Amino acid sequence: MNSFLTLVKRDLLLAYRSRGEAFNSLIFFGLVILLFPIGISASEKLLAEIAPGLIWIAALLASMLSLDNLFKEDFHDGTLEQWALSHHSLISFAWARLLSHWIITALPLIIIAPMFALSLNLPTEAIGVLIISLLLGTPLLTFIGGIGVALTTGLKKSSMLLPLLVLPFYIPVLIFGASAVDVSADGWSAAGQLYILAGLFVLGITLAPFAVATSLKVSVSQ
Amino acid sequence: MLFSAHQLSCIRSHKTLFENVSFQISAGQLLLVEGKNGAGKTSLLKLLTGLRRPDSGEVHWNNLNILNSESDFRSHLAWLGHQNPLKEEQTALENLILLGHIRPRNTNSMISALKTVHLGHVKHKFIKTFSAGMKRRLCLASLLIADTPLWILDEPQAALDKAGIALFEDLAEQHLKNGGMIIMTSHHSVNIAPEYIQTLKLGQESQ
Amino acid sequence: MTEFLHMGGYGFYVWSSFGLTTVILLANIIEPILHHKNALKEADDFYSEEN
Amino acid sequence: MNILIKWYYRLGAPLWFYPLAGKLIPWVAALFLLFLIPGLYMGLVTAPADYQQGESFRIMYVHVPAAWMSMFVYLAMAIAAVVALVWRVRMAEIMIISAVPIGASFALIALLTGAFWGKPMWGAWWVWDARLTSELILLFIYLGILALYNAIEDKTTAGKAMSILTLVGVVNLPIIHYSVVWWNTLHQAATVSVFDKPSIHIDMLIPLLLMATAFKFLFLLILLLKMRANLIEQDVHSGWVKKIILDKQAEMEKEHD
Repeated sequence: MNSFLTLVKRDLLLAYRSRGEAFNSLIFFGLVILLFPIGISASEKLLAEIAPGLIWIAALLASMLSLDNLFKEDFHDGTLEQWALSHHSLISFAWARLLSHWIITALPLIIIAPMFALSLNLPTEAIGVLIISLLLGTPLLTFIGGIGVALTTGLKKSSMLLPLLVLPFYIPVLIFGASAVDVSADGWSAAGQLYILAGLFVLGITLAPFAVATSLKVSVSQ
Repeated sequence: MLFSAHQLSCIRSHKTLFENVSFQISAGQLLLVEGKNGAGKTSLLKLLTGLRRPDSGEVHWNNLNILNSESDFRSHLAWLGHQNPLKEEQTALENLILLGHIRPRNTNSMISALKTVHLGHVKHKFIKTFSAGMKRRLCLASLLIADTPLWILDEPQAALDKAGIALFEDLAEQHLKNGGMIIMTSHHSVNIAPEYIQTLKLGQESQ
Repeated sequence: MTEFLHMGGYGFYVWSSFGLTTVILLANIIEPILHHKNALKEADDFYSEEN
Repeated sequence: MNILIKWYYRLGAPLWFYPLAGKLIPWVAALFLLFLIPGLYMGLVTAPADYQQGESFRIMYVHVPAAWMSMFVYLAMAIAAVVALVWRVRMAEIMIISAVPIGASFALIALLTGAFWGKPMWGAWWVWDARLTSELILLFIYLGILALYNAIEDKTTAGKAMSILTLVGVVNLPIIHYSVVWWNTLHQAATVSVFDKPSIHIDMLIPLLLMATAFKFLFLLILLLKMRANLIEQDVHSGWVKKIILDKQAEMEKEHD
C-alpha cells in the first residue's frame, strides 16, 4: 500500500516541479470554450442553452488530450518494465498513475470550470451540479482513457489512434454528465443523472485498472 | 536455488531469432550471454524475466514455471534493462527510494549503497545533471539495496568508464560470493574468476 | 414487371438499399479471396526461391 | 499431458483448420444461397405490402438482419477474445481480426439502409433514433479495433491488445445502448420509431427469418475465407505453410509432366 502512496506522492512532486505541463490542459479547456461563443454566436440565450454540453465536451476533450503521455514517459525510460516485474501487482501501479494524473489535470479543471460556466451565463444554481458531475465524470474519463493509452503505449508513431479507441466509451459519461447540468439549469433536480453517473463511476474505477494492467503487460512485452 | 530454461525459442515479426536455447544456473554462478547485435539478446532476457511469453519452451525457477504465480519468481528477481529507470526531475536519493519500493528491500541503507557506487556526494542533486556513467551506477546501487538473489542485467557495463566497469565487476563478484546468481549480456568480456562464469552464444552458430 | 420495379413509388429507396447491401457484401466476399490468392502467391515465391 | 494439448492448440490448429475450412466453404456458400433466394423472393414479391408504409417496408428485409448481424458478429468476437486471452489460442485472435471487417460492413449496411428507409417515412436522411445512434457508435468501435490491430507491427501483441479492446467494448456496449436510448427519450417525444418492426404478419416474418439465417451463413462463409487468407499471410514462415505450398507445387509438377 505504501508503494502506492509513494508513487502518487512522487508523481505529484514531479508535476509540481514541471508545473507548465499541468496548465496545458487548463489552457486548452479555456480555449475550446472560447471558440464556441466566437464560432456560434454570443447571444446569451443560445449560449446559456448550449453551456452544459459545451463545458462537458471541453472537459472531455481536455482530459483525452492530456492522457497521451500518461504511460509514454514511463514506457520509454524503463520504469514501466520495472513495475511490471515488481512483486507488487501492476494494478496498484496503474491505480497510482491514473489517480495522480487525474489530480494533476482534471482537478484544476474542475476548480476553473465554474468561472467558465459563468462566462457562458450558465444559471448559477446549475454550478453546484456542474461541479459534482465533473467530480464524478472526469475520473471516469481518465480511467477509461487509461485503457486506451495502455493499449497504445507501445506504438512507435503517436497516431490519432487514442481518441478513436476511447471516444465511443466516453459517450455514456457525456450523456449523463451534460444532461445533469442541463436539467439543473432548467431548475429541475438532477439527482437521477448524478446517481447513474455515480454508478458508472464506481463501475469504471473498479474494472478499468484491471484492463489497464493487462494492457500494460501486453505493451511491455512488445 | 535453480534457474533453468528449456528449448526456448522466440519469433519476432516472422523471423525466428533463436531456437531451443537451454541452460541451467544455480547459486554463485554467472551466465554471460554473447552474440552480435540483433541476435536476440534482449529478447532472450525478456523471456527469462517473464516480460514476454516464449513462443515455445519454458523458463523455470526452482522447477516451477516463472509465469505461474506459485513460483513467486518476481520477488527473487532484479531486472536492469538498457534504459535507466530514473526520472530526470528527481534527485539521486529520491530515485533510489522509488526503485527501493519495486523490489523486496534488504538491510543495506540507501546512503551506504550510494557511497559504494561513489555517488554519496551527489545524493541530493537532480539526475538531469548526471553523466550517463553516474546514472548507470545509480541503477547498480538499486541492485545493492534489493534482497533479490537473481540479477538479470542487459549490458550493465554500457556507458560505464573503466573505473565504473571495475566497480561493477567487484559488486558482481561480491553478489556471486553471497550465493547470488547473475544473467547478463555484454559486448566485452567480464574479468571475474572464470569458475563462476558460464557463457551462452546466441546467433547463427546455435541454429 | 415495371410495376414490380416501381415498388409503389418507393422503388428508388428499396432498390438502393438492396443494391448497396449487395455491393458491400460482395466486396466482403471478393476481398478475402483476393487477399488469400496473393498471400499464397507470396508464400509460393518465398518457398520457391528458398529451395 | 497438458503440454501436448497446449502444443496442439498453438501449432496444430492451423494445419488442421486450414484444409478443413477449405472443404467447408462450398457447403456454407450453398447453404447461404439456399436461404437467401427464397428469403429474397418472399421478401420482395410475395410478402404483402405494409398498410402504413407501403412497399418501402421491404427495406426491413436487409436492414433488420444486418443490424442483428452487426451485434451477432461482435458477440462472436467477444467470445473469441475470452478464448484468446484465457487459453492463449492464437486461432481465436485470427478469428477476431477476420470478423472485424464483416461486422463493420453489417453495421454500415444497417446505417445506410436505415437512412434509405427513414427518408420516405420520416422525411430526413438521418434520424437520431436510439437504435441508429447505437449502431453508429458500434461502427466506430469496430473501426477502432481494426485501427488498433493494424497500428501494432508484432502480430502476437496486436492480437492480445485487440482482444482486450474487444472485451472492453462488450462490457460498454449495453451501457452505451441504454444511455443512448435514455438520451433519445430525453430529446424526442416517444413517437413510434419507424424502425419498430411493423405488426408482423406471418407472411412478413418468414422472409425475415430466412434472410437472418442467410446472413449468418454468409458471415460464416466470409469468416472462413478471411481466416484462411490471414493464416497464410501471418504464418508464411512457419512449417505448416511450407508443407501446403510444397504439396501444391508437387501437384502442379505432376500435372505438367
